[in-house]
Amino acid sequence: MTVAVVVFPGSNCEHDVVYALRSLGCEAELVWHRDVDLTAFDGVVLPGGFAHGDYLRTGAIARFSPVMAEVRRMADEGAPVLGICNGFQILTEAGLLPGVLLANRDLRFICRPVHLRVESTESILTKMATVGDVLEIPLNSYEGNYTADPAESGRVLLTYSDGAGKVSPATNPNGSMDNIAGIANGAGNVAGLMPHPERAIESILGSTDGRVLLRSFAVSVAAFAEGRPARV
Amino acid sequence: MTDDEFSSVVGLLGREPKIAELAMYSVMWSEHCSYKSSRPHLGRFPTEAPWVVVGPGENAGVVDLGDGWLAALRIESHNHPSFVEPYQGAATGVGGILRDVFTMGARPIALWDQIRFGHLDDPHNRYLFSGVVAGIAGYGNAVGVPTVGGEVAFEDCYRGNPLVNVMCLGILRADQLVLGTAGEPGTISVLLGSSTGRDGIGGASVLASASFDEDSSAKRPAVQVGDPFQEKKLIEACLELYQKNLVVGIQDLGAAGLSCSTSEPAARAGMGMDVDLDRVHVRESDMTPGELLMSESQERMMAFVHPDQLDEVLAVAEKWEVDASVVGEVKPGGTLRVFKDGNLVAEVPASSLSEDAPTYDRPYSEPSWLADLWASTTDSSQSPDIGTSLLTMLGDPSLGDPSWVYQQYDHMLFLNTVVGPGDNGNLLRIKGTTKGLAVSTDGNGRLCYLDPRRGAARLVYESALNVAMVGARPMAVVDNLNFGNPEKPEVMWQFTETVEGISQACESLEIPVIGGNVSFYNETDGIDIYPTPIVGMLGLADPLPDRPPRLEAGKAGMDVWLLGPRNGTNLAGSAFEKLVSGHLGGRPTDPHPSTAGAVIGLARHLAVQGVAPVLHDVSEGGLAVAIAEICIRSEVGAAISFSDWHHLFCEDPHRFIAVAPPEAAASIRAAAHGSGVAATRIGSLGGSSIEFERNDRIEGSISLDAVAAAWRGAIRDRMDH
Amino acid sequence: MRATVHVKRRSDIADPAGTAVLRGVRDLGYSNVESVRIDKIITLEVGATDPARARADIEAMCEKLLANPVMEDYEIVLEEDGDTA
Amino acid sequence: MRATVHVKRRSDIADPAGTAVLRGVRDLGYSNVESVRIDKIITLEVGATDPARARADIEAMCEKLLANPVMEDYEIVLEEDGDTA
Ligand SMILES: Nc1ncnc2c1ncn2[C@@H]1O[C@H](COP(=O)(O)OP(=O)(O)O)[C@@H](O)[C@H]1O
Ligand SMILES: [Mg+2]
Repeated sequence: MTVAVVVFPGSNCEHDVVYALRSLGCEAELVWHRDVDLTAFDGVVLPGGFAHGDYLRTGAIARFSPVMAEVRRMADEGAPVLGICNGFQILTEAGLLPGVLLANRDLRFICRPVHLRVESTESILTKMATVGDVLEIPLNSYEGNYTADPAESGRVLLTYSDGAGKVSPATNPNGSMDNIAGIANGAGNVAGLMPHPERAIESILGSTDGRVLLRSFAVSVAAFAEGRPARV
Repeated sequence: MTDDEFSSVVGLLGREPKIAELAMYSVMWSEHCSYKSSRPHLGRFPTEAPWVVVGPGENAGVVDLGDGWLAALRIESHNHPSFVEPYQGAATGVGGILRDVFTMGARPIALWDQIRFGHLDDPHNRYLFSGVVAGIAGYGNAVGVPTVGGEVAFEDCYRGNPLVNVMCLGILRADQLVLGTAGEPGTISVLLGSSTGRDGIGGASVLASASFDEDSSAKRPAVQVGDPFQEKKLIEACLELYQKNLVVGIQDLGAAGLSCSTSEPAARAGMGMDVDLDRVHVRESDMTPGELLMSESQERMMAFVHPDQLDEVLAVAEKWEVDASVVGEVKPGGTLRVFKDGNLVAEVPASSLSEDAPTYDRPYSEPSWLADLWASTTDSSQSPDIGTSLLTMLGDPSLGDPSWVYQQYDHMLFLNTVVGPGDNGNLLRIKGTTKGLAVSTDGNGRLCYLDPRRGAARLVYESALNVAMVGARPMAVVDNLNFGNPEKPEVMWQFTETVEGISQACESLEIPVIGGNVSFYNETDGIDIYPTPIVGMLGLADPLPDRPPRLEAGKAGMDVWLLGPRNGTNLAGSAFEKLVSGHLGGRPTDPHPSTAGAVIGLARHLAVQGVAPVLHDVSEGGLAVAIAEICIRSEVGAAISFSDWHHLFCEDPHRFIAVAPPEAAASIRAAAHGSGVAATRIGSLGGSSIEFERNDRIEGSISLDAVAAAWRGAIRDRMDH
Repeated sequence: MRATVHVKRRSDIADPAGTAVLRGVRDLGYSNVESVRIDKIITLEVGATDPARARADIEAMCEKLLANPVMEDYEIVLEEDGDTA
Repeated sequence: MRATVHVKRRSDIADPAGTAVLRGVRDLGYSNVESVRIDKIITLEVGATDPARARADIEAMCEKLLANPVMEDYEIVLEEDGDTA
């Protein structure tokens, strides 16, 4: 079982994601955005960064990269698909997740650890966590302000909270609707979040709270790999 | 270009220069490119050590970290462009410093920014400050290189002339080192990256080599716009070229663009080159040869490649979606020939552009006002209110919490940042090894104004101490010398004194200077900035300490130790004098080389042994501010005893604080004794206020909440009103 | 042929940049400014093609790339060469 | 009264966003698109005032805040209430 980590021109967290997944025992490989065949993979991560410079709108151009047809196919087949930060933005642009990510309320880039409250465990990103868990994970984005039509905002996985798990306007770093930090589609196999779990996997770097999320993803990939027909 | 310089060109060529030739000489011989005022003095720096692989003169300095790893380091200023257009000026500064580092074959792994402005109460300074920070963030974050530290300071002298210095660190395997040489005859020059437009024509000569005055807007060249996306692709493409051994040499296009990136590599190889301007990929169709040669369009590199490998090089460029054009060929004989529309538009000795630039041994003399300044003191017999003074100081943007700045920078990318911004020095691990790299950048314009030699030397010691406090051995210095108008003898004197101070301190610590940058003409309407050298120090920690000291690691019940000389009373140039007394004068204390060495060694020992969870140097603001910073970050109060209030605010060098549990007392005393450094237990952590006691009487007490609020709001409240 | 696409943020979607500029102009003393919105205008030069085809192409580009229907509307204006300054 | 300010990057200034979008559009198969530029359009609603005064105010706002004179030109269009859709 291997995870494809997609590299768009302008991606920059791809090596960090591979490093983090491997350190959790999950095999991962970089895939260039012009590749059109992901049949060798059982899961995919769209990593953070600034795909295509984030020009026009974040994620807008990346969404048409050749690899995205395969990402869509995998999502349809039920494979775990995870978008982190810029990857989340690309998934919303592609319509694989609802909503959009606008510029932060204060129009400034935000790089700092934030507290997240786990709201649902029904997803490839949160299945190993417990509702109400509070995780400390770095946020690192300019366009992290999530907005959606409330009727279709998907399944909320994570919200911005304080250290005790209290969610309030005061704990909203960027203006996101209902403090939403991460969501999944109805089936739970496509998930996106703004904070970077791969930055919180070792205590020497400050926090290990990202492990439960990446482990959930790895376990989901393994389950999907087992359930699918043997490849040629 | 002066008349004399023009005559030299005529002498060199034996004829009047053509227009395009004149364009090339005027940018290459500008102050910014040729160092014509500073070169005679920079030879003073000690530059050698067994671990130096590449010293000053190349795009970046390179040192050996052992086990086949090298580090490349470089610092650069973008002061004038940032004043004209703060966002783009700072952004293109970041782009330029990155190119200097990946030109050497290194992957850039971290950036630092050293920025200085006029006071934030003036809306224009807020505009410049927020624009510069946004520009560094906008470029650095998007290009994908973390900005892990820096310094921000505010003084009136930077009002019309902000300082924006950026530093970049890269790492590489020893066999991937590339130099800026053109190679053998037959080598092909390939221009990679953005298309060439009229950006910044004459930027180097016009902007960075002259002063601002009333009509500087008329001199404005087209602003250069940074494209971090293009740079990111260029970095990845170049690193793939190096990895596949596809380049003979490579040179970035910075100031003086094509003129520099053709002539310098040819001169270094002792060769000439034919360049065809018709093949340059351009953004605007009607550019003259002079404009093409001078353009400072960003995100371009010139690679020198073997003809047999050209196709492979072009394939790598295409994969990364980087435009590439073959623009020239290396020729024997040392002549640079430039063609446009089939005509020979320039034919000059390649080396004459870089090596025959004039140098000026400009006159220098001690400023006439210096003696009076040294003699000027305030009456300090009266004890100030200690708590109020501390609040005033921590509430000043130069001493307050800089997180408003560094939280706009991605400082965590690559998963290397063990000690990030907001602490003493930074510590980055090198994954897959036992090694860590420690870095500190320091500047202090006031001290250097009062005494440039002492001030500059103290910066070297301060940086070295910062690096030692995260467990590293200081190993190399880069410097950025920001000065006023070098045509004034007192500015040249400040400059030569600074070079002397840095040199002496580096010699005493046996640390080489491996690179630097000079920025002159930092003046507005005839008023020069304080002489403001910035020192960047690199240190190696091997092995990486697993729990390096942190400011937030203090706990109630721990002892507070002062290590180093403890009875200084000199307040000259201190933050206390500036912010509380409103005075600038006196002469700062001379650093003491052997004490410096001992204190630095002790700090490193304590960090490596893990004896003290918190180490913090005593620098701007003195002991009182250093203690307050620990208390705020550790969220605990302190009780500190003192005998003379001057000791609390004095900024004398070679001192640091250690905070440790009482059980560690014997080890700390023993280590200090072994190093010959005085160790004094000055108090302990606990409670919810900071109390200063003399003869068992509390003479100043202030609640931690008040102190923390002042510190946190110093920048934030002024920017987010 | 030149196509100008005016990409407008839908009014129910927050406009942090517009809000910030509104605050900025009021700070400058222009208290009678009631609202500010910031939109994009994208100008494309398109090689010779018939206007109907061009409009269809531009519309397709808008639907796919130039605008995001979740938050934006768009308006296309086509100009023949030379029609404009 | 409504004021529309069209803020345009000066033509000698590089436009990385336009360049990236041009590549994106071409990748989508629209190879006859020759150039793309992206500018801003700022719409201000201004409370009752006379047109001359309003224009002077808006011009001052452009110089100070709305446009960056080092890199951008601007064009102001004033509309009386109700003039426009
Ligand atoms: N412009 C900046 N960019 C990034 N980090 C900064 C900046 N200014 C200050 N910092 C960080 O904040 C911390 C405190 O800065 P400073 O007060 O200058 O520390 P010190 O006095 O110990 O040198 C440092 O760790 C520094 O890296
Ligand atoms: Mg400092």
